[in-house]
Amino acid sequence: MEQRPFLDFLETLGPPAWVPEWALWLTAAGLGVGLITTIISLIALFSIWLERKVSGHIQCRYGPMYAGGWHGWAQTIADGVKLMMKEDMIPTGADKPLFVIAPAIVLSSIFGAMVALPLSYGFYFAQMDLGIFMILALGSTTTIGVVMAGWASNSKWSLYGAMREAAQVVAYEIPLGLALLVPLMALGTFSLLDASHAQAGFFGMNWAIFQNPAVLPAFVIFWVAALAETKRAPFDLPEAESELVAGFLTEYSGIRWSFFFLEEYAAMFLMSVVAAVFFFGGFESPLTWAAREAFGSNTHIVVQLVCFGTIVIKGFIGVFLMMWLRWTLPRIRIDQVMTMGYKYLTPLALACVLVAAIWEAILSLF
Amino acid sequence: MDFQAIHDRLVAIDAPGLVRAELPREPNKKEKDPGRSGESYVVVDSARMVDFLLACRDDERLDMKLLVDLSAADPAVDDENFWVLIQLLSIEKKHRLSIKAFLPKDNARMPTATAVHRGAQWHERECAEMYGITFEGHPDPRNILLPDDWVGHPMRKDYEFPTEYHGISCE
Amino acid sequence: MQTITPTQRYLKNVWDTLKTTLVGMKITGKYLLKKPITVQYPDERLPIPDRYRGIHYLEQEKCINCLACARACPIDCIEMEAVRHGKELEWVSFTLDYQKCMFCELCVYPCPKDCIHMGTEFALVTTDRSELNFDLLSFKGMAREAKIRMREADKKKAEKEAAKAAKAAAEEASGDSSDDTSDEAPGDNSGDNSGDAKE
Amino acid sequence: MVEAQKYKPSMQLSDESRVLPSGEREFMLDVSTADLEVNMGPQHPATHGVMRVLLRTDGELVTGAQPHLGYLHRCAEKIGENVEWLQYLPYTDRYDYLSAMNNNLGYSLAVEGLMTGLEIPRRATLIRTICAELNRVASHLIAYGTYGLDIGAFTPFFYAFREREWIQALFEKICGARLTYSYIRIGGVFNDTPPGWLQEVGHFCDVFEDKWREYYDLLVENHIFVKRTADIGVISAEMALDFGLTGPMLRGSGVDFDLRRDMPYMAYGEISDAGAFDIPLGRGEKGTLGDCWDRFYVRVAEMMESIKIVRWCLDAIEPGPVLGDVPKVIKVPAGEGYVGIENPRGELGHYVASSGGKVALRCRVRGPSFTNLAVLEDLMPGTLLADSVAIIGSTDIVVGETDR
Repeated sequence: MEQRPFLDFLETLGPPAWVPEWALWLTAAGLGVGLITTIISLIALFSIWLERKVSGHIQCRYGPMYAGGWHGWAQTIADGVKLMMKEDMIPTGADKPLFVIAPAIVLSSIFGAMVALPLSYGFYFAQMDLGIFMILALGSTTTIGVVMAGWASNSKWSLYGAMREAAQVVAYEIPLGLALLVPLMALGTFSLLDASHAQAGFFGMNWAIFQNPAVLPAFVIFWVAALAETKRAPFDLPEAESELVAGFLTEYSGIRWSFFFLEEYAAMFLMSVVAAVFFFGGFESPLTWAAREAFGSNTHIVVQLVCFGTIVIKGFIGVFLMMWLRWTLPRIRIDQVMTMGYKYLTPLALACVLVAAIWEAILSLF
Repeated sequence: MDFQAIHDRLVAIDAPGLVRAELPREPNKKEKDPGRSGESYVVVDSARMVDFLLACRDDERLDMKLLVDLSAADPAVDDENFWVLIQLLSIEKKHRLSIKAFLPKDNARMPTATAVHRGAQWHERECAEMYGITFEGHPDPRNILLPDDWVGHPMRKDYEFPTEYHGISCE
Repeated sequence: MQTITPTQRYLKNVWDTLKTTLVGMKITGKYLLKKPITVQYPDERLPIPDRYRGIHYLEQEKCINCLACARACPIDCIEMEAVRHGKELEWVSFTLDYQKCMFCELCVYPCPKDCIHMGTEFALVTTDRSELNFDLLSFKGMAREAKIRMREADKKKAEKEAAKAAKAAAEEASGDSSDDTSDEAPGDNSGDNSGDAKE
Repeated sequence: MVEAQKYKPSMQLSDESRVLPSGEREFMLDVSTADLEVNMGPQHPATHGVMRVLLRTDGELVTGAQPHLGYLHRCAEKIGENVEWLQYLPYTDRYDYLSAMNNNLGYSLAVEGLMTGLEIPRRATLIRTICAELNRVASHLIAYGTYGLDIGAFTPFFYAFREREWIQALFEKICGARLTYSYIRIGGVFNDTPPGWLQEVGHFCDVFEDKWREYYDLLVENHIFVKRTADIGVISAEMALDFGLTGPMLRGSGVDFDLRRDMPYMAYGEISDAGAFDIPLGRGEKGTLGDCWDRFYVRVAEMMESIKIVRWCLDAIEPGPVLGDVPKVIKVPAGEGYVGIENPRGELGHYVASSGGKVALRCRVRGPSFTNLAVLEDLMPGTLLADSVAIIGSTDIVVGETDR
């Protein structure tokens, strides 16, 4: 099957014959990019609003209440407009080209990682057999942007933040990858779509977490590593505001600063979706199962919508969990981050991989 | 120990530099003596203050290991002396001692107590900048609260307030 | 105390981290579902207690211009001016500089007539610093004329004093140079006359 | 003449090996590095005000620290020599603005010590005690919250402020101000309690005990928090005495000394004899004795002891006058005296000298934060950057008081 949903979509519209094929390709690409940007922006907008409300209610206060009317739903939009209107400031001593490029690199890498994200069974940007590799690789490219930002700012605090980010991400790539190996073994695929298929089963509940005893501890390890990857508390050392003022963000303001913010929330969502796909059934849920039973096919529009809804809800449950953790825990020190990554998570992840492999081997005997 | 017992002990160990004890007294209206209320203190020779503090710290019955406060006072413009005021405290024996030393204004120098109580270091720095008292042998004799280029010693009674600071008017 | 082996410590660390994290999440999660305790300030306000120390208010008719409050003020932010017509008091100004005032309430207690109080109003928002120099008088329509009359009264007083001084000087000495000031004083309309008279 | 310093700095740095706080050795690489000087402050989230700490760092490792003070110097002592006795009272609110009641109390006690024949009514003494202890709770709540903030936990800060807000509302009812109370005055307190106030304080005590448990579970026992603070910034008992530390800093090092019990003023002797409160001490439970966790634990535990004292006072309080026989313009007889009281941060000393007039001759304020901060210079070298924040937080300074 040819995997080019956007092109197929354009062809179903029946374009006139004089339109060259490359124009169709470009339009399809533009559609994809536009859609992905919109989705990321909407996710980030909602996540930021959600974060403010969650933190507010955890802390016995309301959070934003005025902008837009109902519980300040338009607060993030108002903030976004404000950030865009702000004066574009670049410090005198900064390395200007790097300073300008850094937020773009950060944002584009997370956009790139999003490409591998399926939205439902029949609707995806690209069907990749090695989709999870793509996500991990591009997701950690943000580090380059962050280090660039820290260096270019010409501020000591920024440099500290950048160095911390580099050390942290390098340390946590290993347990992240190892922990993901466990469900990969259970599901037997690297592709996010296939992983979802593999968890269909009875009642839509044949999730990886129920398939293998090592997946649950692997999920905990993955989750901790994902927090570190996305720079969320308790691993927000790169921007630890009580220590480094604002870390690599110190010298940024306005729209460039908001790019970093956008990236953070997009990365949170991305990691949550990856967790949902590989540990908690992807598009599969009792509802998906019921819809599939009712309409008989995975490509029916209602089933696709249910799938899309399921993955988004699962993603936001993960995002909410990250927020809950953030507003509960204190921050870890940098040497403890290293200790935790290398001494705790990596060996434990290896143990999980071992257990999972043995389990799979035993299963394959029968 | 109460003040009398402390003083007796100080006399008994022949504490270096001990001059006399000052007790509160009732005002005498006939002699126009205003009296003195408040608490008792000992007067110590400023030149031998360090030895006195050391004696207080190391004597097992006095055991004054904690220097609570070290400051100075300028009683009046026409007074010849500064007062140097030290408060000692014993954690174990739970008693206090106030010490006062007179320091001539024209030669306000005394040895530093830093070697006996490290805690005296900042107090002495503050004292030095505010009154212009030199603590000889102080390991870090910079200003602590005032800027480095401050002119004058603000807590002296004859201090004249500056009219400007770095071109900023203070009026 | 038995010693802990490294393995035990390793596992204990893992266990403690997970356990205390969950305990913390339980507490924060509990509050997540509760109603917030804050109030939406401009819409709803908490009641202000009676003793609140806000912007002063003055019972002008009671005040006798005794300056007790001004004397009690640690930072001298109270200034008052009034003309006395026998028993009647005509107010010119009673200003309180809220740039300086630290709301310590020390001005309230020395008042012999119990006429200055701390109010419950606290919002001091202006776009101009000079507006913070409040006039506490509730009716000040007469202020300008009162000021003129006060000037006149002062002038008369100064003239009288100058004349007296001149007379005294004339009586005392042979009368050489002390007449200068008494000559100038009546003709001078501007500025503070009492100050001139003293020269 | 004088013997050398008795204690050794807790950590000695040499070029061969740098000792990390947890005792792990850092590998030395064949890379030549230079130390980086960083200004932490005057505007920095962790300096609790306008204070500057000049840090010399080697990567994340702090090799030297030098506090610079004076950004908030407001000449409190000089003002004390220029205004009348009562007029100085509002200024005492402003050096340690988080425990203004205690400052008022210290100054009032110092001046009352000179005024012979002035009797403080018992009701006034008990109201003073209640206010001082509630203020201690409020101040420790700030210490709890901001320390959590320093370590990176936001939420405890808001929980602490929630209860502190209640205390402030109580103070607002009794004296009309939320932060700068000027309530405890020479000769007693200014106003009697408004009706129902004491019952509300009792209610607060009941509620606070439940909330305190949450504070404890949320932060004090949290494993990440323990790991961040245990074994960090260890002050031995000997070092604490040498530096003249007082209050929770001293007790965190295991020295059992509290002015309220050991040199009682006001009604504390009575309360202490009744066994109504204990003095929490650092015991080195989670790490070394005298580390940041111990100091923090002492503060948190002290809140409950303060609540016990408040309860005792609520039981003992009876109607009566609240202000002694004080003239409107106070004249203090000639004399001088030093009074130290247990402030939330340590011993707040007021040395007051009078020449018999309306104005003080000398009004010395011994701020505990000032003395407690001096220990930073010795504590910081050898720690990580994040630890230095933890150490500054554990001293619980109020910059208004270090600079006065």
